[in-house]
Amino acid sequence: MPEPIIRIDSIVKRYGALTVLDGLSMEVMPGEKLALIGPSGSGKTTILRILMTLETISDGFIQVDGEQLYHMKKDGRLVPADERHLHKMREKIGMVFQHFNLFPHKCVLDNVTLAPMLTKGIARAQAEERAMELLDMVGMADKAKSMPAQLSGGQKQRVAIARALALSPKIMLFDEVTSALDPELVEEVLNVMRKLAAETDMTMLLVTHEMGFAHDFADRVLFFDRGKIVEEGRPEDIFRHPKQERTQTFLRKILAAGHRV
Amino acid sequence: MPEPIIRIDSIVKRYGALTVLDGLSMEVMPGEKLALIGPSGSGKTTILRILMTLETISDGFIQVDGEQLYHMKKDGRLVPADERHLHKMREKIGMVFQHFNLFPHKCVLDNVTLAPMLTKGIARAQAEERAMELLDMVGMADKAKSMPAQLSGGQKQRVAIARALALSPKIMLFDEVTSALDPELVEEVLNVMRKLAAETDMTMLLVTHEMGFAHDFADRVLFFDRGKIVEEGRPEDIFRHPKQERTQTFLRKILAAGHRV
Amino acid sequence: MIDWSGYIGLILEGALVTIQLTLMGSALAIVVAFAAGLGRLSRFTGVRALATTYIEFFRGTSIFVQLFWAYFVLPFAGITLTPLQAGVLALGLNVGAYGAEVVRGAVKAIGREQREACIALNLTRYQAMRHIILPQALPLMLPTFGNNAIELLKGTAVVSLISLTDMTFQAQVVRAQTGNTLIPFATILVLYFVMAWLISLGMRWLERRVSRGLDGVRA
Amino acid sequence: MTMEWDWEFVRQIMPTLIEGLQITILATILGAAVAAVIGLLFAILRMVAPAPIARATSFAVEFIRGTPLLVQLYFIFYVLPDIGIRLPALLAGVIGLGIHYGTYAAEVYRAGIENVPRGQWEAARATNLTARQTWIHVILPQAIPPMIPALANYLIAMFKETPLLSAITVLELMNQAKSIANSNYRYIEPMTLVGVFFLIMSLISVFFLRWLEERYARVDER
Amino acid sequence: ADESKLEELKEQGFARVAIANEPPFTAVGADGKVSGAAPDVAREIFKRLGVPEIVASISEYGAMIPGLQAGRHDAITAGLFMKPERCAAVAYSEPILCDAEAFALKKGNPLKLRSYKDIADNPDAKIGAPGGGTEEKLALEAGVPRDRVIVVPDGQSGMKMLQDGRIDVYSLPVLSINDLVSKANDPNIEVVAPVEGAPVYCDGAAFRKGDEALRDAFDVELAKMKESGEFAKIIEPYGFSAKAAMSTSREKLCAAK
Ligand SMILES: Nc1ncnc2c1ncn2[C@@H]1O[C@H](COP(=O)(O)OP(=O)(O)OP(=O)(O)O)[C@@H](O)[C@H]1O
Ligand SMILES: Nc1ncnc2c1ncn2[C@@H]1O[C@H](COP(=O)(O)OP(=O)(O)OP(=O)(O)O)[C@@H](O)[C@H]1O
Ligand SMILES: [Mg+2]
Ligand SMILES: [Mg+2]
Repeated sequence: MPEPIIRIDSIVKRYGALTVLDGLSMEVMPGEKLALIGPSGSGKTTILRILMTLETISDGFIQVDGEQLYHMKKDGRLVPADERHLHKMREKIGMVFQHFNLFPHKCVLDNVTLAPMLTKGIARAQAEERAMELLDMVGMADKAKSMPAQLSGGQKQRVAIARALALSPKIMLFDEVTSALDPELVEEVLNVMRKLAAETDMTMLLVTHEMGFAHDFADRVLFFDRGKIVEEGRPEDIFRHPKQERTQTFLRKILAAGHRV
Repeated sequence: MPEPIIRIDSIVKRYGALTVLDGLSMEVMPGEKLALIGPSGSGKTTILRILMTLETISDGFIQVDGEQLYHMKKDGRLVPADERHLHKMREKIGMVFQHFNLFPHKCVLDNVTLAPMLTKGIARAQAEERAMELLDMVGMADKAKSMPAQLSGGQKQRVAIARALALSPKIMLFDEVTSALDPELVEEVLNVMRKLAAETDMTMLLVTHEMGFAHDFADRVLFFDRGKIVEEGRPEDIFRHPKQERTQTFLRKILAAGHRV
Repeated sequence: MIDWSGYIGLILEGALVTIQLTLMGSALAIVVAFAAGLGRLSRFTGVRALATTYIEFFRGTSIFVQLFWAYFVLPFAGITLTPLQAGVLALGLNVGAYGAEVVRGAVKAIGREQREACIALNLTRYQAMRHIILPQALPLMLPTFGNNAIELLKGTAVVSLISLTDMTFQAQVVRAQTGNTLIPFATILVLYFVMAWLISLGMRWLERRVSRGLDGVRA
Repeated sequence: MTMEWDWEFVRQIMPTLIEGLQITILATILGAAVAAVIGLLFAILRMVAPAPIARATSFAVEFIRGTPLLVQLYFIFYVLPDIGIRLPALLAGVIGLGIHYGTYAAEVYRAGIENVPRGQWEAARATNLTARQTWIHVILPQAIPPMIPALANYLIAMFKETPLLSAITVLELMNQAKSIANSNYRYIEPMTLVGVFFLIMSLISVFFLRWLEERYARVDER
Repeated sequence: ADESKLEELKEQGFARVAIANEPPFTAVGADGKVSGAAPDVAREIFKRLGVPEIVASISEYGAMIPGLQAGRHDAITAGLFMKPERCAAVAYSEPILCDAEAFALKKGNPLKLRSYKDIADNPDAKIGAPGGGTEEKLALEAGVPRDRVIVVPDGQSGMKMLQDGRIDVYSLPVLSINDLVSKANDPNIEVVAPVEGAPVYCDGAAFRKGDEALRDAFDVELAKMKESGEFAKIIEPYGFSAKAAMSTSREKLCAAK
């Protein structure tokens, strides 16, 4: 049996007096597609941000691809990771944000090629070739020379996905990638992600409020509430027969608001 | 047969070279509940803002409750309305915004009482009594002394509804009142609006992307595209059997994105 | 009869000194503004403390005091500067301290989201600053830099108090020699205004250049 | 003559310097009051006056901001009497400071008002408030608090520019110090003390400012 | 004493002198050329000492001595009158330009002011004088309270303030006042000179303490010029009296109380 690619071991995350994650543990297998759902403030974003090393953890351990994320071995002892170690670990992980966070002063193509050229020292010609493949995949090849300000939200998000893919991470994190989009634009982004899920064996963690999409996309759904995993299982089970009351209430509210599964 | 309460007669709205509304006409009967749907940029918000006199019109006439909105009679001739006339006309109309636009420096109660006290000269005690009734109706009575910043989006929007109702307008305009909210908070606002629609005979115009809600709420649905009404009818007809191709495409996209009707 | 053309010529010589001071002072100010502004955002406490001390000190004391120190007190520490050097030093360090806050503010204004995107793309701190943050922060700084340059221009009038023969000082000389107050002062008012106006024009031009692309138009 | 620090001398000149400091503070406070009023006037003229007046005001503001206060002070004090306006030195200084900084204050007012979100104007209109009611109950209460730190900043800047008043014979801190220096041929003590005074005052005001900034940072966080 | 100072100046080819912005002690032509009695004398003597040029920088009176001490000037040639405290601070040459004190005031001398004492005695009288200058000191010593002694930044400002009625009397050396009044060309201003009871003062070139060797060399040439009459030829066109300078000495002036 293969090793998990992510192993989260009783991590704690506090902001001042507020404990957001309280001893959370979970494992993700290579190639697995995971959907994280749950009410606002339950810690879904936080867990992705911790994996992306955008936050620090207050306690616990995280192992990614066989190595400690926030710690490193030094003289045989585990010590807090330094910037170099984090830099090395980040190669394995990519993230797409709710607000795209494209670089507004660079054209679409430069947005995609910048990181490979800088972090991997790939030559421009090669980086551009690969970038065009990715832009083609997300249906944005014809906009390679546009500036982000000229794109619609859905187009921006597709570029952001291509940009994250350009570094060929083993793990991709998606945080509500459609919730800042006009309803009509949602579909084009979800299509790209469906394609991606089908075509690659990348490990993916997805935070979403689109229950229908979570259902189609995920191998496994985790339901979060107040910094804990309250329930987890296959999408069929979670959405059709939630066991926990909190899951049931949450799903009822969301569905009443007009979303279908 | 009763007179329409709103009669819009071939109005034109231009922003510089861009014509947003091009000779639009429509009528609304007293007590009617109208849903305005359509793609982004089609002019839905613009029509509400024109009714609220937040924009001016480039051409055409609007009659509200038997009087001209943007014109007035003077020496027997129609002339552009002055501020006093507009002030009088605005008494008939209330509006709730996408981003609530609560007054951040006033507590919930003061937000609701400010306008009645200032514009109608109602005494504080009376204004507060009525405000508490309204806050109670929207389920916010216990937060009367809170500041807007302490409220969730859904709570803010409920206060904004109470604020608009406090002036007892004959017509209420709602512009995407749930689209800035977290999905779970949408329901609480929609519930308030359902109750409102059922209990009062106010005329209501609602712009929304929540097709399910539009379906339940409206007596009549207008589908906008590029500043024109492309199709209108009873919700059952529009949602189940749209006649126009543009309506069909739009609904297909929206529904594919995970919204149910 | 007073030889006005000659005396106006004297004032114009002073204007040259004023321009020199403004240009050299601005150059120094820019360098220290970036050094101290980025220093305040450094990871290292020592660097932050140093930058903060510099900024608070030079914003805290008056430009007059700084000038007097540069001119009259530094020599006792064995550093004798020409009046021009003392003027450039005091003005540059003074305006640089204000500029440092502008740099810091602009860099911080390029929000958390852009920084996070850089981390997610595994850029180093230096790469993020160089390729992402500064190119976006620069257009934000320029308008305030323009104002600072005008402040510096106006500050040069103060150096007349340490006998640097700038425009204001020459106006004083002309006034003493001719007994006329209105003409020399009116002349320099106009000259200062023209210079300030040129600075604004230049800055606006620069702003247009560096922000091209951000509004959707490709540079 | 030695150039060592002489505490006895410091003790001796302290009362004179403190006298000067009082004048400096007085000039600053009066100047600030003038600036606050004139700034509002400039701001209103630029925003609501008929075009020619608004444009003339803009030009005047630009001109005043683009030229040194020192030269303006010379003008007010030495040239204005030619047209029959003879102001006492301190008053001339206060007016000079006030007008000069009024042009800065005008910008702050304008920015403060423009920073109130458009939605607030619209909400006021949707609740049928009149223009006057909108300004008094909705816009100004939101516009003013965020201005306070910026205005206070200019107050401090103004404080540091009061030495210019020595050019028009106001015996403020710097002038007293120069006078002492001139009659005793010692620059180090008086000038250093002036620096220390300024530093202390502005350190105090920096803390005060931080407090203001926190207090008024954003109304909706209260 | 540093014997090599003169050698240094010779080598660099010029001496840096501080001058005031006060005709006729100094004058600046429309071409920017510095002349006036004090710099003319200094230029000539330095030339004889083998230093071909002087570089003059205009300075406030108050800033001159600190500037000299801070090594910014090699000498002050500005009409900085000798007084005991100053003699203690710098090394003066023998006297060069002598002058008495004068008042400029409104036509007809309405307040009847003839001495500093008169000003002290009249509670309405305000005097203007340069900050840190002799006149300020004399007024304060005569008992004029501080708030009636207005520190005036420069001669032109002083005249203007007198014309505008901001001060009742403006005090400077006689020749300076005469120069100002003639430039102002104002029939409503008159001059009282010399001021009763005020001493006659003479300036000298002032050197840094420690540069006495240079000062002594300067004195030698100055004495020669006084002897030959060239001295009188330079200063008398400006209105100064050579006789006055030759009839007194540094020793006397520095000792005077
Ligand atoms: N920087 C921060 N400082 C303080 N508290 C924070 C910070 N970031 C997040 N939190 C808090 O941590 C909790 C979890 O937030 P998180 O963003 O992970 O929730 P979420 O599940 O992603 O919610 P949503 O669906 O609204 O995005 C919330 O209570 C939030 O207020
Ligand atoms: N102030 C303005 N200046 C210029 N163009 C404007 C302005 N306001 C709106 N528009 C344009 O008018 C058109 C209609 O806008 P409107 O906001 O009414 O659309 P909408 O149907 O409400 O769309 P959405 O669903 O995105 O809210 C759009 O093309 C928009 O860009
Ligand atoms: Mg989140
Ligand atoms: Mg809209």
